[in-house]
Formats: sequence, structure tokens, C-alpha cells
Amino acid sequence: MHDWFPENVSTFGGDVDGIFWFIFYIVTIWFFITEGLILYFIFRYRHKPGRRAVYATGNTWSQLAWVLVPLAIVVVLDLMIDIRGADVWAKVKGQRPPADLVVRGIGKQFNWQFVYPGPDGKFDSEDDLTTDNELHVPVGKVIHVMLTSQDVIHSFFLPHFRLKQDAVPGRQIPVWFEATKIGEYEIPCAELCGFGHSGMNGRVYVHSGENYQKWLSEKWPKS
Amino acid sequence: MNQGNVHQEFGFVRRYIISTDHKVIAKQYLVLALGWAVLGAATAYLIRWQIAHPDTEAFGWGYIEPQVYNALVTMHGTIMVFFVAMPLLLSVFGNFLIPLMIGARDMAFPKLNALSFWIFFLASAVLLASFFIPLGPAAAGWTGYPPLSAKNEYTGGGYGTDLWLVSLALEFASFLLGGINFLTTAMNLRAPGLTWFRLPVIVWMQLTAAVIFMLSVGPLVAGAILLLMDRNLGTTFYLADGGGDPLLWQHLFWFFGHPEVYVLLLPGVGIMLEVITVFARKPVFAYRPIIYTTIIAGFLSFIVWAHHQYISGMDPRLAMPFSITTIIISVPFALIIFSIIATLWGSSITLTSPMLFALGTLGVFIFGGLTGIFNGSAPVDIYIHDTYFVVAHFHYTLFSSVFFGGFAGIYFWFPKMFGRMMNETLGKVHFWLTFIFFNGVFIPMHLVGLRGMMRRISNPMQYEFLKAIEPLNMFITLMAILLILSQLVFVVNYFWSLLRGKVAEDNPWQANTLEWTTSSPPPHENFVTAPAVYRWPYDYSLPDSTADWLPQNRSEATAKLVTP
Amino acid sequence: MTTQTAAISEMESPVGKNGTWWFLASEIPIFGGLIAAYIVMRLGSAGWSEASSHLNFTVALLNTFLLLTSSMTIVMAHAAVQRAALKRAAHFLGLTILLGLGFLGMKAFEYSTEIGHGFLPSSGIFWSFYYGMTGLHALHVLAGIIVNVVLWSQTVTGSLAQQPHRVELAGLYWHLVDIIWIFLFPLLYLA
Amino acid sequence: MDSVHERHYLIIWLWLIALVAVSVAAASVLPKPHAIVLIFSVAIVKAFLVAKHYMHLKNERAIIYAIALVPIVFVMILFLGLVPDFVWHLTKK
Repeated sequence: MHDWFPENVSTFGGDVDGIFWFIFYIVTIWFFITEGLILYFIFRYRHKPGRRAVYATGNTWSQLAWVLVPLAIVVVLDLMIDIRGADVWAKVKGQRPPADLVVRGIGKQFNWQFVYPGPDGKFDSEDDLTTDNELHVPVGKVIHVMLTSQDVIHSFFLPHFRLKQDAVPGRQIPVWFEATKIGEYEIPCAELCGFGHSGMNGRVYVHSGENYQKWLSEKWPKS
Repeated sequence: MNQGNVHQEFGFVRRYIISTDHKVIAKQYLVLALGWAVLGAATAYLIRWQIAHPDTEAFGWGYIEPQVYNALVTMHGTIMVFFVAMPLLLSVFGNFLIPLMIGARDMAFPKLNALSFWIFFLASAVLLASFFIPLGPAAAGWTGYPPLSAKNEYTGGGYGTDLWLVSLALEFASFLLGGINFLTTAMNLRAPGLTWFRLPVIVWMQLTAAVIFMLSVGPLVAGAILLLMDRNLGTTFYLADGGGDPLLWQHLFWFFGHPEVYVLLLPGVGIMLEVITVFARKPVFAYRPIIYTTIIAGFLSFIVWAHHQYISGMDPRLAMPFSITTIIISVPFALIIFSIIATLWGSSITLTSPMLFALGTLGVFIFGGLTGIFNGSAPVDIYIHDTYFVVAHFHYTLFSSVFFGGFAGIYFWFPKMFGRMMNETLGKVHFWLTFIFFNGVFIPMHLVGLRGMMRRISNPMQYEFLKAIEPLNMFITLMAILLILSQLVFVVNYFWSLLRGKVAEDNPWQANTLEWTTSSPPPHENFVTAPAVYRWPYDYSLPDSTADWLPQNRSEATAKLVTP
Repeated sequence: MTTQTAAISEMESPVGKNGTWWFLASEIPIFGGLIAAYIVMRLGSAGWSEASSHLNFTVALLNTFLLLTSSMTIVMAHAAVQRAALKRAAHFLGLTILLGLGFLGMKAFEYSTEIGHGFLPSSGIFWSFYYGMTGLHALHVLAGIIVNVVLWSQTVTGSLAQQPHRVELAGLYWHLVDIIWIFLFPLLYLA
Repeated sequence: MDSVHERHYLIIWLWLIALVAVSVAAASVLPKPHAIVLIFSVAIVKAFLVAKHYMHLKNERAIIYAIALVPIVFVMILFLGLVPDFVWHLTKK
């Protein structure tokens, strides 16, 4: 059942999935209780000649309790979902741990562009490197991606990392992730962005520390 | 209220085309809404074909280019929400039922009512026209997010988006006037004795829907005007280069867009409730709490809108407050659902076709409500936002209200509308086919969404991580085609019953509300003698009365003795 | 004739008034949304005051005066028609129409000088909002004038005597348009 | 009775004109933040005068007040929802 999702390769992906399953168990129970009752009542209280329906209007508290008590349980469960959810939201989108690598991500019809600051660690300098649809990152490091867009709204989606964030023109929105597994994963665009929306797809290459250094030295041989 | 000319006969044009009779206007809406539903279904078919068999020639159409695919997605949403759901649930049932259920001769403003319809007709014509202009209709999604919708160079479209905006503006004007009419009618024209707390629940729900539509759509009307200016006058409301902000549209859109969900939901729930009480022969459980929670839910619907924008670039600190209000809105709806289940307890159920559809509404809506909890939770939404999980979720809620609820209403009030019964056997076949294939489409769609498949992509096979779900997508498409085809049963039943159906009695279901106390179909101006109301509409199986039903116009004196 | 509704309509407002108030209720969010967007966008970025200083304050002040006065004249028309002083009502309605036309004329003059100075709707976000808000408001003024002209013509034919409440309903709408201007004026010209 | 009405309407009109004068004066005399507070307070008072006296709200029943005020409440909610994204806008470039 747990392979409903793509494989999780980020540090917070498990938390997102965890809250999903938490809600899943709650609503599954409610689903069977409510639908079960409906089915049972339909069979149990089918019209039979000579038997009349009960005239119950729910106007007394003792009758209304049949509705209000389950309702109170719903309220409590709702709050539990929110309280657990708040922590996960804060972890993914609230505070970001300090970055080991900052990259700019720019959406444009129909590509993801990534800008590396280069060895000097500064953007908009000589040694910046721009890649098309390729994001190279080391495993186990905190990556910040500063998202923006050149034209329309795109959505930076890392399904394996349980991360999604719209890239909006005029705004620079930071997201972070930390990969836990070496590999090559996709970065589709999740927001309709024009006729090339389908197929707008980048790749994130998660390297081991060594391989990442090798990639760096290929790109910036001088330093 | 004109001079009591009940027997005055009009010519064909006055009677059916420019009529101001609310019943005729309701039927005009019905024809138009069902016509649009055919087109909505056609777009659904093409969308599903493309997803299951990307870049092959769709049967009956041909190759679907990406640009056309985006237009199809946009039109499917626009048509189904604004040109099927809204007219079917609000205009057809609101128009037909409100005056009849409150014992009025017509709407408070009959001419305004006709005007609403013709504005809606004009909106329909404008949207339809956009299919035939060069570069086709709007293709920026039914949500029309700028900058994509703000510049033709981004979509590759033409005037389609302008026509789309004009069409929506007209449609909003039409429904605003309609809502004013509903509210004034209910405030002023209720029969003597029909107090607010003797109104059928569906009237309350229609009125709540009218109010929340009326109070939420304004900012979007303004937003649509701004978008039209961006497109045609070079303004920069939504363009970051000129100091505007694309997020502004999203806030204005969803400030309307979320209350709109409840606008579409409440009338469907109302139909379900009326039908269930009649065929369960039992009063609705917790009548007043249901009405109060309906109003509370209407209010809450105004403070949840940003849950559509968790990952839109909105301030992340807004997410949790909106997540809390969103999940809390489950409480009023849970009360309504629990009350309906409690209504079923100890009842005496007859499974007619309207009852089957009403129970289908209930069962399906519960599923849709529960999956909404996932979407409402901000952290889960990070992953499932803009995936097919969301698509599956809102089809569960809206299909239940609009189609299961709508069909329940049509089967139930068809005798009152047209004076003939619909065929029961065909009705039941229609229900079971619809129910099975509907679930066949949308249960697997949740799984597709959880695999991460994004909305509005025309070809999932372009992605490695989606390759594995191809069989599932093909299955969904097959089910969708069968779902559409099984509606033919309804079409046959509808037309056959219209012409050859058994002639209906005045009150074939032995229901209590006022529309059943007049003839089927009701005469011009509805009631030969004006009804007076003595009781609430849910006196089914009252212990002391001989029959298990007691219409609202029966006085206390006759209640216990007379079989209605 | 309306026996069926007599019991309730005695307690409730007349149909027309309820309907009109609901109509006004649906208008409030249209301008409310626009104004809310304007305020937050203006608070969130600089340079709007500078753009605003190019507007013709004198014309707007005169327009404020015209519209406030027209609110007074239409309520006078209402008072007159209530006591069947049809001729007096006609005068006040005519005055209201003239004041409304004066407002639109001044607005047109204002637009044309601004466009002459090169300030188009596309000249920046302030100008976008300025033309959007005042334009939508001007359309409402125009609609109000049309309604008032219809009522005025009914004073000529005399049919208004049977429908005196129509002046009140038209007035309600006209006052709302006035109230909107009461806020647009400081928002655009004074702040 | 009607001349009383008409005189009442005229007095309200004079108040309105006087208030316009106040806000114009405030705009030219007071420092900006103070002027803005005063100007918008005056605008609210003017709107209130028109609504109460010219639109006859003072003679209306509660339901009409509700119809007029509820939309304003929702617009306020919308306004509050817009503030973080457009006034604070953490992420603006």
C-alpha cells in the first residue's frame, strides 16, 4: 500500500507522508462508519407493510446527542490534524535550515533554468553558471533554491522529495530540501504554463560528495 | 402579481420563449444546462482519450494538439461549473421550487427573472462563439491565472480569453439578478403561516447559496475587469514588470472560488434532503441545527479561500490559519451528514430512482468530503496540490452534488414539471450504471494523483515517474467513456417520459411540501386557491394521524382525522 | 388581489426595496474588492503619491461637489413625489440628471487632459488603478443617469404618480454611487 | 411635514459640503499621516450621513442593516487576507 507514492528521497518527505497516513487512517474509519451505517439502515429499515417510521425530529437534546457527540469527536480529530500538520508545514515551508548550497531556479516557457553562484559564492558575477533543466546537488546537504519566473507561473515540483512551490514572476520564493539518496529524479512543472506545459521537465542529479566535487571541478576547472 | 389572470392563454412565443413564468424559465434553464452538459461530457471524453492514448487520433475527433488540449481542459471546467452546475442547481431548481414551495404565484420580479435567463443565454452564446474563432477558446485553465491568461503570446491563443471573460461577466450578472430575485421572493411572498422555520430545508440552502454567491463574486467581477484591461488596454494589474502582482488575481478568484463550491454544494444537499425525507417517510432529523449550520458554513466559506494557494507563493504564515478554518468547515457539513444518517434510522425506505440518486449523493459526497481533509491540510497539500488527487476530490464533491443531486431532483420533480412520470426501471438502470462507472473513474484517479501525476498535462508518458500508471489511466478512460455512454439511458428515459410517460397525479410521492398541493404541472400562477400553511414540511409518520404524511396546508383540526 | 401575501408583506419591506438593497449588497464587494486591492498594493510599494500628484485635484473637488449635491436633489425628488408634487419631482430629477452629466463631462475633460499629458492606463500601476476604478464608477454614474432619465420621462407622462417608490429605489442606487465616490476621491486624489 | 423633510435633507447636504472642506483643508495643512487618518474618518462620516439620512437607513429594519453591513464585513475579511501578500510581501524581488 505504501508504494502509492513515489520513493521518498528527502529528509522531510517522511513527515509529509506521515501526516498523509495519519489523516488516511482517521478518514478511513469515518468512511466505514458512515457508509456502513447508511447501508445498514437501507437494508434494516426498508419499507414493510404495517411498520411505520419513527417520528424523531431531533428536537430534544437527548436525541440530538446522537449527532452532537460524533460531531465533538470530529472537532477533536480536526484539531489533532491541524496541530500535527502545523509542525510539518513549519518544517518544510516555515524555517529553512542554513544552506550548504544556494541555487537560483528560474521557470520559463518551457524550461527550468538553474543558476549556480560559482566558487565566489555570489550571484550576478563572472563565474555564474546557468544550466538548462539540470540541477546538480550533493547528497545530505541543505540546498536552497530561490525560485522565480521569467514569464508565467510555473510550479517547481519534486515528487520524490514531496516538495512543490510555484515560481511567480516578480517574486523570489526560497525553498529548501536535503536529499537522502543518490540518483536522478524529475522536476516536472505542476502549474499550467502554456502549450508546452506537458513535458516541461527538468532533472535533479543527486551526487555523492565526491562526484559532486568532480562535477564542480569540471564546470569550474580554474579554481 | 398581476390581475389574477390564471386562465389567460398566451401564444407559443409568449408561453415558451419570452415567458415570465418561473416554471417555464426553469425549463429553459434545464434545456440549456443539459445541452451544455453534452458539450462538457464531450470535452471530458477528449481529455481522457488524450491521457490514455497520448498523441493518437481520438475517435470521432482526430489528433489533439497540446494547445487544443489546454483549451479542452479550460472549457471542461468552465462549462461544467458555470454552464451546467450553476444553472442546473440554482436556476432550474431554485426557479422552479422557490415560488411553488413558498406558495407564491411567481417570483417577486418575473421580468427580471426572464432577463436573467436571457443574459445567461447571451453568456452561453459568447462562450460558444469562442469555440469557432481563430486560435480557439481560452486555454489558460478554468482558473485563468495571469500572466498566462493576461497575454496572448503566453497561451498562443487569441480573443478566446476575452470572450471567456466577457461570458463569465455576463453569467455573473445573470446569477446576481437571479439571486436578488430568489431572496426577495422568499422574504416577501411566503404564504400566510409559512414562517421562516417552516420552510423546506432546500429553500434555506438555495437562499444561503444565493447570498454567498452574491457576496463573493464582486471581487472577481472587479478582477475580471482588471484582467480584460490588462489584455486590451496595456494595464499591468497582474504583470510584475509594471508593478502589478499575479497573486492578486488568485486571491480575488479564490475569494469567490471557494464560496462557489458551497454555492454548488448546498442546493444539491438540499435536493438530497428533501428526497430522502419523502422516501424514508420520516421527518428530517435536527431541522433547525441543519439550517443554522448551513448559515455557519456559508459564513465559513468566506474565510477558507487561501487553501487553494498554499504553494502559490502566498505568505507561508497564512497557510496554517487557513488550514485550520478549512478543516473546521468539515464540522457543519459533518452535522448535516450525521443528521441525514440519523434521518435514515428507524425510517421506512422505498428505493425509487430519485431515492437511489439521493442516497448516491450522500454516499459519494461523504467520500469527497473526507478526501477534502487531505487537501485542506497544508503540509499534505504541498505534495498533492495540482495533482490528480485534487481532481478526483473535487469531482467526488461536485459530481455528487451536481449530477447525483441533480438527477435525484429531476427524477423527483419531473412529474411536477411536465405532468408525466419518468420510467422507474430505466431510472434504476441509469443510477446503477452511473454509480458504478463514476466510482470506476474517480477512485483510481486518487491513486494516479498520489503517484504525483500533475493536472492539465496532456501526456503523462513524457515523465519517467508516471510511466507505471499508464494502465490505470487507460482503465479510468474506459470507465469515463462508459460513464458518459450510460447517460444515454437518461436521455432516452427523459424524452420517452416526456412524450409517453404515465400521466402523473398531483402528488405521486405523497410528499408534504406545497408544490405537491397543486396540479401537475401547476397552472399559470401556480395555485388555483392560494394556500395557507399550518405546519412544517416534514410531518411524515406523525404518530396520531392515519396516513404517514401530512401536507403543509392541513390545519391542526383536520390533522388527526383526515387522510390527506 | 395579494391576499396570499398580505399577512407577511405587512411586516416586511416592500418587494422593490428589498430587491434593491440586495442589489446594492452585490455591488459593494465589486468596489470593495477593487478598493481593497488598491489599498494593499499602494501600501506595499512606493511611488504612488508622485503619480497621484499629476491628477487634477480641482476638477475632482468640483466633481465631489456635483455628486454630493445630486444626492441631495434626488432625495428631494423623492420627497416631492411622495406628496404627489410631480412637477417639483420632475425639476429635482432633471437637476439630478444634469449634475450627473456634469460629473461625467468633468470626468471626460479630466481623462482627456491626462491622456494629453501622456498618462495612459498603461503608464504604471497607479494609472491602471486610477482608470480602472474611476472608469467603473463612471459607468455606474451613467447607468444611474439612464435610470433617472426614464423616471423623469415618467413624470412627463404622469405614470410616475402611480409608482412613487421608484424614485426612492433609483435614489438608493444613486446614493451608493455617491458613497463610492466619497471613498474614491480621497483614495486617489488626497492620499 | 414634507417641508420638514426637505429642510432636513438640505442640512445634511450642508454638513456633507462642510466635511469635504474639512478633508481638503486637512490635506493641505496637516502632516501626511495625520491628514490621512482625518480624511478617511471624514469619508466614513460622510458615507454614514448619506446612508442614514438619504438612504433612510434610520427608518429601516434590522434585516436591511444586515444586507448592507454583511458585504462590508466580507470585504474587510478579503482586505485582511490580502495584507500579508501585498503589503508585507516577504518574497518580492
